[in-house]
Amino acid sequence: MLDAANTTDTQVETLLDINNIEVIYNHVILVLKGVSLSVPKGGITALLGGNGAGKTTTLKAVSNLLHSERGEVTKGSIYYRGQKVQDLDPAELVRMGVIQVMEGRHCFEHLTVEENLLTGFYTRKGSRAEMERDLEMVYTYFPRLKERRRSQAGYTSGGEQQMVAIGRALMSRPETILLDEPSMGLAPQLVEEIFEIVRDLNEKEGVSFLLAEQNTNVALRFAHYGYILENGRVVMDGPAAELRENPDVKEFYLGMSEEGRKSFRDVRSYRRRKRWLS
Amino acid sequence: MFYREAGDFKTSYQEDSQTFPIKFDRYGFYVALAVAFLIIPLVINDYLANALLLPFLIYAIAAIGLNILTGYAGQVSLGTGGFMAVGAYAVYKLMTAFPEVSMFVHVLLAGGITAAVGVLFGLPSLRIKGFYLAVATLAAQFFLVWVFNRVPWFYNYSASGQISAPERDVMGIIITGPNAPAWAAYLFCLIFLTACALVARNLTRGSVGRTWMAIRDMDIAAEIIGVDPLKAKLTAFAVSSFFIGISGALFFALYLGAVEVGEAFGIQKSFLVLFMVIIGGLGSIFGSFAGAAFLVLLPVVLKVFGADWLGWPTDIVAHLQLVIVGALITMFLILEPHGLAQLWRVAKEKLRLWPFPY
Amino acid sequence: MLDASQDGYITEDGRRIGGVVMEMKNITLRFGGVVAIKDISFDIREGEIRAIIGPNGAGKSSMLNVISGFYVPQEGEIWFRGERRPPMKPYEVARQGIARTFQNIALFEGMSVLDNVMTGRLTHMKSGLFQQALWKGKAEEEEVANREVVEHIIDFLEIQHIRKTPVARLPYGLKKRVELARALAAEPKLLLLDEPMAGMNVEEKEDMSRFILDVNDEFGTTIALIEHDMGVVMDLSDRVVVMDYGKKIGDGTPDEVRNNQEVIDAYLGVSHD
Amino acid sequence: DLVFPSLSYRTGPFAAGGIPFADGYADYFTMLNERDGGIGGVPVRVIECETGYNTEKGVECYEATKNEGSLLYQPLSTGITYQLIPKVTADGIPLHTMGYGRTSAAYGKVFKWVFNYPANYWNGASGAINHILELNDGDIAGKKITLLYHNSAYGKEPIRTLEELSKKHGFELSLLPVDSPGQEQKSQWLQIRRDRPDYVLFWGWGVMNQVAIQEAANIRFPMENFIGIWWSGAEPDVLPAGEGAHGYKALTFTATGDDFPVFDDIKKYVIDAGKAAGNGDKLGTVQYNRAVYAAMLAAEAVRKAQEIHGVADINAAQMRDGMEALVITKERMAELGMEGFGPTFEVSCENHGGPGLVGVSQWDAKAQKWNLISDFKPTDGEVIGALIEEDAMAYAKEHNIELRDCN
Amino acid sequence: MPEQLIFSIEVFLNGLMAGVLYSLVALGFVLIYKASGIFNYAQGVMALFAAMTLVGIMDGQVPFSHLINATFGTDVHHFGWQLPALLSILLTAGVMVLLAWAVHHFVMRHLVGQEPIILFMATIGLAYFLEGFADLMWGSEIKTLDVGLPQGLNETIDEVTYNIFGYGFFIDNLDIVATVIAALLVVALVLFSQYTKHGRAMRAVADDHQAALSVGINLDFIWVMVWSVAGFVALVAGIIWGAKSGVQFSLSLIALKALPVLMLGGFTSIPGAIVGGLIIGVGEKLFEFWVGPLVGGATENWFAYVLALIFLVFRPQGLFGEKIIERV
Ligand SMILES: Nc1ncnc2c1ncn2[C@@H]1O[C@H](COP(=O)(O)OP(=O)(O)OP(=O)(O)O)[C@@H](O)[C@H]1O
Ligand SMILES: Nc1ncnc2c1ncn2[C@@H]1O[C@H](COP(=O)(O)OP(=O)(O)OP(=O)(O)O)[C@@H](O)[C@H]1O
Ligand SMILES: CC(C)C[C@H](N)C(=O)O
Ligand SMILES: [Mg+2]
Ligand SMILES: [Mg+2]
Repeated sequence: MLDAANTTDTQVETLLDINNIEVIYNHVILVLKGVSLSVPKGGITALLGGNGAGKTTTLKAVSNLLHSERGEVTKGSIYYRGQKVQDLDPAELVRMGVIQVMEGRHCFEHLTVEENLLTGFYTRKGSRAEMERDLEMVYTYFPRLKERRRSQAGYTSGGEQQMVAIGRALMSRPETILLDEPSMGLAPQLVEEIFEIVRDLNEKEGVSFLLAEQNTNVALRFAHYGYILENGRVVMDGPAAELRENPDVKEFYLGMSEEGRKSFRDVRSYRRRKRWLS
Repeated sequence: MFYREAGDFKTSYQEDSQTFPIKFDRYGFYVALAVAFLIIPLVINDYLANALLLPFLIYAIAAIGLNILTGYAGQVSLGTGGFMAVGAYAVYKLMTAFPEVSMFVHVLLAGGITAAVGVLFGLPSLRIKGFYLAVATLAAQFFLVWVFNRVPWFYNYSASGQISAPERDVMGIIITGPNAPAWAAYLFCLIFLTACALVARNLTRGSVGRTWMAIRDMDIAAEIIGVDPLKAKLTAFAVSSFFIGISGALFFALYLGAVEVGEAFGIQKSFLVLFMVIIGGLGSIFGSFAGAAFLVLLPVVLKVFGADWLGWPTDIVAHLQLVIVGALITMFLILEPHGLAQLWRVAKEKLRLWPFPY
Repeated sequence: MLDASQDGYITEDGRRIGGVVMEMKNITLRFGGVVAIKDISFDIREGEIRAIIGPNGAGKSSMLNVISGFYVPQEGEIWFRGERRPPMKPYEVARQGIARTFQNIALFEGMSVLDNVMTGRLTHMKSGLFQQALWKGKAEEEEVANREVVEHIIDFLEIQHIRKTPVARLPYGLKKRVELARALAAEPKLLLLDEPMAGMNVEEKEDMSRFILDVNDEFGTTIALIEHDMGVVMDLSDRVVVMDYGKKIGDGTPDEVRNNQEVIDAYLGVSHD
Repeated sequence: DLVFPSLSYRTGPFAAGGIPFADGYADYFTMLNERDGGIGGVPVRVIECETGYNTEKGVECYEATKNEGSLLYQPLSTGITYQLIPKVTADGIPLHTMGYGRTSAAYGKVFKWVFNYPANYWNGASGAINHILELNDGDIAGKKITLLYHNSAYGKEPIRTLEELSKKHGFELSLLPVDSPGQEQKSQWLQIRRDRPDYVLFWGWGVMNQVAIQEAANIRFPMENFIGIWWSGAEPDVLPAGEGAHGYKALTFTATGDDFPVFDDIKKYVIDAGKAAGNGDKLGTVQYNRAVYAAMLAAEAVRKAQEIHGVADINAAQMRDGMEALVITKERMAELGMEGFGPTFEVSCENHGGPGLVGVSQWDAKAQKWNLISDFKPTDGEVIGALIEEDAMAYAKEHNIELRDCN
Repeated sequence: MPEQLIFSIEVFLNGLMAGVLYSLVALGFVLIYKASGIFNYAQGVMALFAAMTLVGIMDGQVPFSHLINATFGTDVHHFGWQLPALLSILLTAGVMVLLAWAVHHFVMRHLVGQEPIILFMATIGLAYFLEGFADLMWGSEIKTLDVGLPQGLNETIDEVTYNIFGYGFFIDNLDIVATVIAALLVVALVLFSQYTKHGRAMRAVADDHQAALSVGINLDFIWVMVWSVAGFVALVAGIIWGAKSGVQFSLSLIALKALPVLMLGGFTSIPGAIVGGLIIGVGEKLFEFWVGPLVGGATENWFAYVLALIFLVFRPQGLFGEKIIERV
């Protein structure tokens, strides 16, 4: 839908705009130290960074799920379509078209796969027929789920649960999906599969994505634009293609050295970690 | 900076695992001990002892006991009242059967007997978990109370089924019965409390404590890395019941002096002690003290304030007291679900950072 | 296939791999109607790094659970160090010298890093309840002695700075490392790792790989590992078992497996190199 | 002033009985203050302390009030009584447990500071049996009598006497405990249906009373064969069962109704003056009246003490002497505006329990009032006396108490 | 037919009826537990509060009159009206919704995501509060509740069984009414939770708060709804128990009767609450009837718990509870 090249184009409408936010957990733990980023309409924006960099926290700050974890946005602002969304509750955001797929899948274990999907329809006013139609739509993207529609989600495999989580989000007919680590714990071919579906959704349904990923390799292959987060700060950003070529990114996030990918066996001594900021 | 731990270096692992690794805390502890053992006995009177201090000391022992089971080993129990009853009846039988033996021995034995009973009722914990276990311990609660009410042997065939504590002494100093001086009863309980707290602290900082916490935090993983769940849970039940038995024995013999089992050791008691543990802080020995102090003091303070100072009718005060205690409890849980102990920890953390936030 | 003679083989980088430590024979595991493992046999040799791969739901974790005694297979035999293992409780298995990490981190969230790692030493601590209650004699000595071992591991995994931090507050990657530390603290003969690198970035994976190799090198620990990152699997492991839908579809050196068409179809999608 | 702590319970499971009693107790003293300026010119001060019928709170109340110059405790709970007996003995403050508490406390040689006149639970048990004997012309051999009781110290008190009496009179006694609070009594009443006892004796308190009477009505147990102790025979117990409760009997040691001059005074000086302790609507009900009676006995003991010691503002020890010398005559009752309200009796050094005269009252559902159907009659002193002595001596032995010399 | 058998049948039937009453209380627990993982100990006190409010409204009592009189020296007690039962019940239901909202807004909302035991303790705190509050509001005297439910021996059953067995069975009319009401309530609740959008959302919330939030389920709404429904169930329980034993403090203790029922049936199962109630009702009555006299009686308090305990040893999640998914 959107070309990686013209993400910088100012023509494109900005959906989500995060300005210099600070997030504190439990009144004492400062996690985000001023993060700014924006998500254009129709794009796949990747949020990259190591463990604990603050990716999940950023997504939760947007979807307003921080509260239930005793977290708080203490500075900065978040706009969606020009509207300030910090004080809305998550349900209102879903109604505005922003939905989060949480890290670690979070299915409703005791509900069946289909019931899980139907919960995604909760905020919609639509009719029964519409609901059936959307359900079919999800099943066409994830045929595997159709086979397992009657089984309890708690007993499905990791990949299937990831599909349920994404499918459930689709049921709300979102404009933007905040996708948190979809590849975690999935087998390589499933990772490809899920990302293909993400691309499909982006291209065919016009869904915008803000994608948090560890798996930089895959993420940069599918995203249009990327931000790299470290220690609660954005340390680098740029179109995905450019990031892929950046030597630092190559070394630290893609595991490549000048001679191409090097073996994990050959990393003989722990490298002094190089940090842009810390 | 008022509270410091920086610059307080340890040079050996012994030092690092001691009870109060931080100097400031250690001195605080010595001061508290000195006040408790040397100063309070001089100023104590009947009211202080019977309305505040004895219940505080005794409940603190029970709270430590329950905290071991619930806070450290993660097994929620609502059977505390029943186990206290075991301690009370055990000490009663011992006191009346062997009047010449020292009360120290009786109370310890009562703890031991309770531990055995505790282990018995702890057996289902192998299969039953979480809330189901909590409710299952109620079976112990109700069954034990019924047994003590039902079997005349336990109350020495007295007409009413009540038991009352005869006068007994420790090295010539009377500590039970109405003629026991307040300071003697107080010191007797204090010694037990101090010993219990130290034992609890020793157990929880070593490998036994770690098996308990491992079971609490994730029992499956604990078993897979080598914790025998049977042993871990049963030792927790045993140690916990041992303390609770001691507290039950003291509760009967030193504090109330006469006891009717359903009334004194009913389900309300189980809740009360659980409250102390939770308000104080699960998994914290200091919390057990704080929780016991809070819940012993609060009603008395409210009553003195409402009825004696404001002169309100007693029923309104009693109702208001329920309202306030209920509200305070929920408020506490909302403000700090991890209890007074956590509040204290956070305060220390803030002090340590002060004046630089974050 | 490698020469799987009775007394092992020499790897490409010159490590000596010994005889069979653990052998699974015809294991079948069912949950109600679901067959999680179907008649699988394979072995693990002394000192080797053995990978288990396969699509999600293939039964890999279940296999580790069988090895660590958490699941009891309906059929099959388990041979450990030349003896057939009778049915055992998980903690008995742990005491035989098998330690592991978990797919979804299973740390004790309420405890500090140090205490978590110390729990790994439980199988080595013997002092009784009474000694501990009084904190006298054996209890204290033991605590100190084991603490030294643990500190060594903490140094080794570079987690000194978070020693006293409650694990609940740690970021994911560090948690994984603490879990490894806990498993290492047991000084196991066989170490089972379930997706040790899931959710890590390359840099962290490199570190983790380093640790795993060093454990293997320094302590001679035999390692069985489940991992989805093919780069890691191919680089680290000596031999690989591939599972799909509970069945074994491949077993051999990384190169053999990587070129096995069935494995490519079921798991890799494209051939990785 | 003269301090009377009132350990009351206006909350908790037994508030229904606790409230009217606390009201009556306080109102009588208020009336004395208003009308006579106190007793012997010294004003009375009532300190109310809420126990909720809970023993721990009872102890706390006792400790909190005992240094206020308290003259007398009436905890209105057998449970609290047991805690207080040793304490008052040590502190030298008298305890009056009127119609409840430890029965053997009547043995003054052992229980110097405890009084339970004018009647106790064993008198109650015997009184009930006497009533049944009367109904059956003195022969109840082979009759089945069931005791339905609150499963606590209180409910268990009569068992010992009933066992003795069943030996003596040859009736068959069966025991049916009900656990506190006693809202569920279905099984017990089904058992009664099966066993068809001739009489059911009843020791209940709180909600248990009401439920028992309702259940008895439900299974159509003949109400006139259902006899409760005095704590199980008040208006809130019978009213809910409506017509069904008609004919239910309860023992009593006080008269019923508000047809006594003393109540006019209370109305005039207290309730109409807006000085009532409660709503003022309990006057004339069974428990209120009984509390007035208790307060009256206390006031009389004060007078006696003032007389003996020649001081107006007496202390607790003097109060005790007054209680031990208490004489309630017909004339005195009439002077107090309570003629025939309770039995006449004398207290002595040996006997702290009074004569144990017990009457029977019956509920008239149509008129919604209790009627006294049998006068205050003596009970089986022979059996009871022996039991009391036995139990008291056992207590004395267990607690190393030396018998007082009463001569 | 042998007499003993007939007695047993009678006890059995009465046990069933008693069981239904337990179930009614247990239902309220299940609802809240299912939707929020909160083990609501206050359910019993809610029944007390509901019943007291109902009586208060019916009799036109001035709320907080005692407090008002004590502070202002006034002497108000009654408005002097007597409202019809049905209207009063509706008004009380309204009050219960208000209560649900308040409980959620002031307490539970702030505790989202805490451990179950913390939530449990919070509800005990709530129980204390509510008990004191109810007493302040309506006074702690015992009150009679009469909304016109029939009570006492059912003549028809008595007669019919007399003709068949030569012994008339005793079945309380009130129990029959309670059974019918409970049955209706259960059917309605099951339909609601399985087949409606909000029912599904409720179950989703039970599984995972965060995820429910993330799909846009308004937790506040769901919880207020659930507490309201539980409040309504409490009202029904309060009416029936209140008619049986008067409206007074001990009503709150019926919570303790519901706990073993829950254990047995499983905390999350509506049918479980019913079946658990029946098993316990019958079990404890038969046990008390036949074994009670041999061991001295008053066994009902513990029998239910011990029975439940034995069941749990074999089925740790209760009869109908959702299987505990244990994986590593
Ligand atoms: N509820 C919480 N309370 C306290 N600290 C928290 C909480 N949640 C996250 N943190 C801390 O905030 C930091 C950032 O966490 P976050 O989950 O946003 O990282 P992430 O980039 O998503 O990492 P990962 O790749 O591991 O998911 C971490 O240090 C983490 O420990
Ligand atoms: N305790 C259990 N009860 C029922 N079914 C189970 C249980 N544990 C595992 N299974 C089933 O067994 C199969 C294998 O699961 P397993 O967790 O071993 O897969 P895996 O290979 O580790 O997958 P992943 O890579 O996603 O972790 C799955 O279908 C799973 O649903
Ligand atoms: C009014 C009472 C004193 C009766 C009470 N049940 C008792 O404890 O004896
Ligand atoms: Mg994350
Ligand atoms: Mg797995």
